[in-house]
Amino acid sequence: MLNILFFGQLKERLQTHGMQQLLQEIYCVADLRKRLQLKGDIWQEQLALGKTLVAVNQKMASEEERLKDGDEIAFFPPVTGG
Amino acid sequence: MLNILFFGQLKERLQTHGMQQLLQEIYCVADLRKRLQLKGDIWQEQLALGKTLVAVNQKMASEEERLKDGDEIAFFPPVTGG
Amino acid sequence: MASNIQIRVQEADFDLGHEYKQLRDDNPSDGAIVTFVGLVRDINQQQVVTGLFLEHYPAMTEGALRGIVDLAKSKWPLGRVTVIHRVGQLDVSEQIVFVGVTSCHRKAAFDGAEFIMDYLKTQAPFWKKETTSEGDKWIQAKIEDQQKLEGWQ
Amino acid sequence: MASNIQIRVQEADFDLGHEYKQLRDDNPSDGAIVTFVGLVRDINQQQVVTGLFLEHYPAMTEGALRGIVDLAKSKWPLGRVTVIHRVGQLDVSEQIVFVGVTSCHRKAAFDGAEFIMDYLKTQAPFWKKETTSEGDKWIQAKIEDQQKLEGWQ
Repeated sequence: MLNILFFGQLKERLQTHGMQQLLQEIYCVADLRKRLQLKGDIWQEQLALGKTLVAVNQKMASEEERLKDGDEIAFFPPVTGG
Repeated sequence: MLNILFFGQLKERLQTHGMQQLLQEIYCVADLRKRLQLKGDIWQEQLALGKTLVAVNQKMASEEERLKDGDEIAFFPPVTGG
Repeated sequence: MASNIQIRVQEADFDLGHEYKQLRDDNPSDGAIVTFVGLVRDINQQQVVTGLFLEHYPAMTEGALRGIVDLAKSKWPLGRVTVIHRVGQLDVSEQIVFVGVTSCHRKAAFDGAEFIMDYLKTQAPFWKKETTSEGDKWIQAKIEDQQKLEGWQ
Repeated sequence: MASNIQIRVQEADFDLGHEYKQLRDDNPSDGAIVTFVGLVRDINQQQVVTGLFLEHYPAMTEGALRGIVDLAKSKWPLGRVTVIHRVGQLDVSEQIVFVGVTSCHRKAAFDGAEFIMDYLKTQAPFWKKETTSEGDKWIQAKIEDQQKLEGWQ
């Protein structure tokens, strides 16, 4: 199982803080992103590559980062702190 | 008459805070510097060009700056504040 | 030198004088201290701002800030470093972020503090939502911030 | 905007928290405040330092500092600027100089403060004499400071 989190504007647009997802046929971040984008038009648009950053287990990650059972994957817009 | 001041290490080496000097045949900073350097070996050495900065009427000045009666001319080593 | 690094993510305000004292006391070998404070401005992109909400990713935030400070310490001879970032609801003119850096050298202190702010702006998981005269809106990341980051590389 | 510039040359110590408050209060349009403090180090060029005497050229000093601040304000959108420089006898760890700058932009605040310090180091009429384990000696100007200045041009 993967634990998925959303933050900032993305969380509001998707109307959810996060969810769980089975690893089935998901090997890396790119696979997970594509799977989530199948959930509907708003998901397709909001999770577009380049529009959201991703962290795996609280570290910034690339699309190629491999995923394993129990990982925490967070999607969020470019950050705006400071 | 010119009012001449010395600061920092230069003041200690020359053993004086300053002096007055007649304008006679002194037209610019370079003339004054050369005149003062005639006062002895230590003056020759300490007032060498490149070793001391000069300010005329409290503003950094070049060797070519023209002098007039009543000007205040300060010679000092490169500054070390901050 | 982990004890020389202080990182805090908090709702509460901070006091610059107090943080400065922590950086300075019993630290006679560092001759330079640079501090940066970021505040909520009353106007942003031509709109009147009346407040700011700061969201973050709690499990990640402190680790991300620590990574940025470690990177800065690997580049410059920094002594003590403090980073404080507030979260939650803030009013106009309130303090948002503090970065304080000590060093034996002036340039290292300036560079270290600016580097930490530049990385924080583009790498630490915070998101700002402004309350403006035209309603709430999420602040969009600025391309200049990303470009400024590349200047350090 | 002359009232936004504070310049002081004094024997007395200063309080960072107080100076920061002066820069921040009733200033909601500036979102960035950078401060720099220079302190007397206990070691300089491998020698133990026990104190510092700061001489200056009283008739020129404030004017020179004002000229430096005016130049910085002509280059960046700075809001308020405070420069304090102490003179006379100082002990190890005492504060020597304060520069505080506010701006609407982070980069302008950092650049403005660093520029003022770089110019102050090479253009303002102060001279330091150190009390060291091997006697009193005048500090010599550093070529790096002159070179750093040229980086702004």
